[in-house]
Amino acid sequence: MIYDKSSGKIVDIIKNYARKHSLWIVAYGTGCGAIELPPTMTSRYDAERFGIRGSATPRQADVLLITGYLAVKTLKRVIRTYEQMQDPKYVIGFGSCTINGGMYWDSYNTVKALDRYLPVDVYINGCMPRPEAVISGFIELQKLIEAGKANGAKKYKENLDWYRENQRKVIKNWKMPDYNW
Amino acid sequence: MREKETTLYLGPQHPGVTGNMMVKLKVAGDTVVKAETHVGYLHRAFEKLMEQRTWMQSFPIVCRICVPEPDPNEENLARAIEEIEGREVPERAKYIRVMILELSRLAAYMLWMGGQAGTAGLYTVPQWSVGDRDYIIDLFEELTGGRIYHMYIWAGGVRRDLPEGFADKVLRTMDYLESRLPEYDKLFFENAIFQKRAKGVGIIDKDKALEWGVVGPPLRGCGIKHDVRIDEPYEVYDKLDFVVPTHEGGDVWSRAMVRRQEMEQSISIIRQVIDKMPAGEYYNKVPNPLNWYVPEGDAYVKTESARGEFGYYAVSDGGLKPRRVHVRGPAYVHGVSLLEKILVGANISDVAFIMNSLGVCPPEIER
Amino acid sequence: MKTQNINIEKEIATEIQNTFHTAEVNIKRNKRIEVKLRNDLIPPFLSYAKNYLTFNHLAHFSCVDWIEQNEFELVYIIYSYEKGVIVLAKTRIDREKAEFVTTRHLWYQAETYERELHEMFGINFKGNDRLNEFILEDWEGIPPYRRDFDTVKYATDNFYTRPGREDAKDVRENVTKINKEEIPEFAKEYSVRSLK
Amino acid sequence: MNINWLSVLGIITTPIIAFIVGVTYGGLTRRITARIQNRYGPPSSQNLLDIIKLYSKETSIQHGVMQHLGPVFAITASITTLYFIPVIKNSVVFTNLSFNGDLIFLLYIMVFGSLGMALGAGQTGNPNAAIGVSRGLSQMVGYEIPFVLSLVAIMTQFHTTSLTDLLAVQKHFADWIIFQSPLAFIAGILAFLGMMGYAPFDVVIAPAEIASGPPSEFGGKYLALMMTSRSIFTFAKLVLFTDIFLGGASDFITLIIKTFLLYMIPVLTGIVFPRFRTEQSICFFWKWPLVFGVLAILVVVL
Repeated sequence: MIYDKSSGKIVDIIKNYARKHSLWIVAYGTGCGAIELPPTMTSRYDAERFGIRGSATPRQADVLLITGYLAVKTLKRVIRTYEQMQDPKYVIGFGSCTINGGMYWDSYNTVKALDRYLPVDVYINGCMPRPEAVISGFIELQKLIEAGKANGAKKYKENLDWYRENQRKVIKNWKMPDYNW
Repeated sequence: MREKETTLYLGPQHPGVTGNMMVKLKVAGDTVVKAETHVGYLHRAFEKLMEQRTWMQSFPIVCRICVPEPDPNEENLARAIEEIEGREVPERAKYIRVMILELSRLAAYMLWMGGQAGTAGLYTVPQWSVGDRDYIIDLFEELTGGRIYHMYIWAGGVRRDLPEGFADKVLRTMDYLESRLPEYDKLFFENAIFQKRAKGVGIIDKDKALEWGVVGPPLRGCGIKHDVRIDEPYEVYDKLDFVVPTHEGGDVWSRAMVRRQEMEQSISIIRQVIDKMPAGEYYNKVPNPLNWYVPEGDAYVKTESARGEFGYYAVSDGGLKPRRVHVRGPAYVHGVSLLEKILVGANISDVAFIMNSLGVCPPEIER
Repeated sequence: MKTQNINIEKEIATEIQNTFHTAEVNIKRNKRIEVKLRNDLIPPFLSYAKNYLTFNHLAHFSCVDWIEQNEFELVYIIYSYEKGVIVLAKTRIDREKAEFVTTRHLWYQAETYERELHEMFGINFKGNDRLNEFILEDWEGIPPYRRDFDTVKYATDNFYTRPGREDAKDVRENVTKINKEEIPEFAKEYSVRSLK
Repeated sequence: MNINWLSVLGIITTPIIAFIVGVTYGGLTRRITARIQNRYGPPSSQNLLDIIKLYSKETSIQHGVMQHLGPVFAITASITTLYFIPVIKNSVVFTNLSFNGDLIFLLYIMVFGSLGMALGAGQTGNPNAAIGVSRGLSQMVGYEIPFVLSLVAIMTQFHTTSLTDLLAVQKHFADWIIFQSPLAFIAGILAFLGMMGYAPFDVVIAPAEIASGPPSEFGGKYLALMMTSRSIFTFAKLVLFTDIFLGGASDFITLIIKTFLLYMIPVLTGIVFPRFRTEQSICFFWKWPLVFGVLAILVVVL
């Protein structure tokens, strides 16, 4: 590397600043929380002020917003979507049902604790969380990014076996490509 | 010459689909040859969960069946219980229920307008209409305490009375929304390119519409005047003065026009309701919710939601908990069998556009 | 319920009774007629109702599990836009060997309802060739909407439940009782954060 | 060897200026759009931050050589296009490489970037990208024809194929080609709307239909390169149209004012119109812009 230590630090600061102020959400409304995203993104709450905007495909996105309960069928797609995203990537769990199952605690088709299957960086609680809560969750994520603590993707890579074991326990027919990046 | 067919997956992760579902398309060139809908990504087994909970505990569950418009669900479950029990509802509660239902219809239409314009690529309309929808959401919040899920309509009435000065606020909001409608007309409904795209697209055959189980605005967009509010008036709809707009053509454009005109009707209904609302109790005395046995029997009740007939078939075995509550969402037919039929022959640019005009809402398909 | 004008309902009920002698017809209230039929009479009844009595809208098709009698009750809810009346056509089938015939040829959308009931109750509709996976994915075991399927047990067996939900009566108190076993160190973050 | 150091300076600084101006225009556009949409909007530096973030992302997807080369082609084409356009009138530094016949050369080189992108997107194997590419190419056929007609009309009228000569013709306000040849301007500006890819002609990226089209498999650095190229290319096109129709600019302030006003035409159109279908878009270009282009030539010839 041609940088010395101090210039490397400056580059890091610029990088983190840009990452913090440009969070692209992958457009995947996985649950009923997706209904509070239009108000968050549009004229009343205007999340674009913070550099938050949607992106059409997972390849371009930074943030995977799990908007609510995950049915087993969706979990498989969500894992695939998450693995297609490029580092650095973050996961936000949105709503009580991602934390402990919420009101679907006894449903046979929804997973109860999201962080067993995907590395969650920030949880937003509530059913449903208000747009203000969503924005505050994003600001929390921005703080973590600035401090360099939003390292869910790293955690996922290091403990892939544990996550895979949990995922395979729920998803019966596992036909997925390897995660090797 | 036969063009090469490719398979295109629209969803579940796709910005165009409404909610979380997938349409598997076989495409030749730009034309859809075969469409197959795949649902189940939002299945939470509500009907099973209701069998585990008491009748009153089911209210927080049913409103989550349809996210853009939860109130018809509460209304249906409440009316189902009332019909099985033969319970009467005070007059004031009926008026309040109609007001809530119409407000939620209006909110759902605002959201639909955003979605329809968004799939057409006009991103200014969603910004405006979803912002305006928030005025209605604020009313809900003041009345019920929740922005999206209200759990407001209960068997035997409604949960609380209107707060002081609420009626004035509703009227003011209605005035504001009415003043906004001409701007939406200018920007969206009278837009030459929108008309060009919407006319003649996604046509539902008028002769087949009834047999295919088409309901709501898509049915009225075929020129068939059927609406649960006039066919089988519930609550106080028979005492109110409103027309049910219809439009010939059966395409995306006529569905849009039907909804546009219904927005005006909803505003007028809300004004009438506030004008005519009697004083009195807002609920009848009900048993202890934890010890509420509903007598044996069954009932099919239906409500006109923003997407069409919303039906509940509820069966009680005389116990604390429902024996079975089976939900018939309007999107159940629109989103699966109808969509598969009318997408054939459509241009791939129009797939999301047509889906939006039918008001497909996946959570009520799989529940 | 108040006494209401039920002339048209009486007419329809008499007509049905005259055509299907074994049917048990009763008027539940205005605009609701209940018809109980032997299960082999359901297809002729539905096609008769659709073609002669103008009941051309299949509003709903449901199934109720009467496990005590070891029977499924199938309920066709059909509506006539002309007459404004709903008929609930009910029949019972055996629960162990759950089989019925399709009505897809009468109403195209019946296919969707049949797919759901096949998946959720395990009823086999003869003549419907599209009874494939609909809502669930890779489901094994008994169909979930049958009453002998225990969803609470399935959920606790198959999914990790975060501690604090064992007793839903006082969640606040229970949330503080964190179960520390079997959670690896890096995954503890959210289990422990709630304590602070 | 006699090296003109001022020209070298121009060659080094032009892409940088183009990038900065293009990115800022992008950010300003988002802000202006936001204001029309009743909201506050992101800061003007938002596009720059987005690009920096995308450059700092890891890139781990490999679909083949063309995927790498696609964005590189695009950025090469943008910078090359820029080099053959005199940015500032009569300036030694910013005349760059313009030569006699550069208009014809520009017609070719402007297409090169899209073709490179098409090859790159085609390699990714994503059906949405393939559909987006085919849409892009067919729409390009649509708007290139009126554009060429408009340029041919101007070339015939002024008997030159050099941008520098065209700039020399437009000495005073009244001499601007927009006034001398309004029909050609109308054809040109309608083609320009298609070139910029804002609504109603955004069929290529159409998120609700084909999930952002050609770039749908491109993330991180690829996308950053594409956004950079897009910023530079936007500026290049704006300068080109300013040079041809609006009399060019003799200093940077005039340049900024003229290009910004020109840029607002597609942006503001995009805010109030929905998207055409692909075939409707092509039909549009082959109707009125084509008529105006042919008329412009007829007027000149007769």
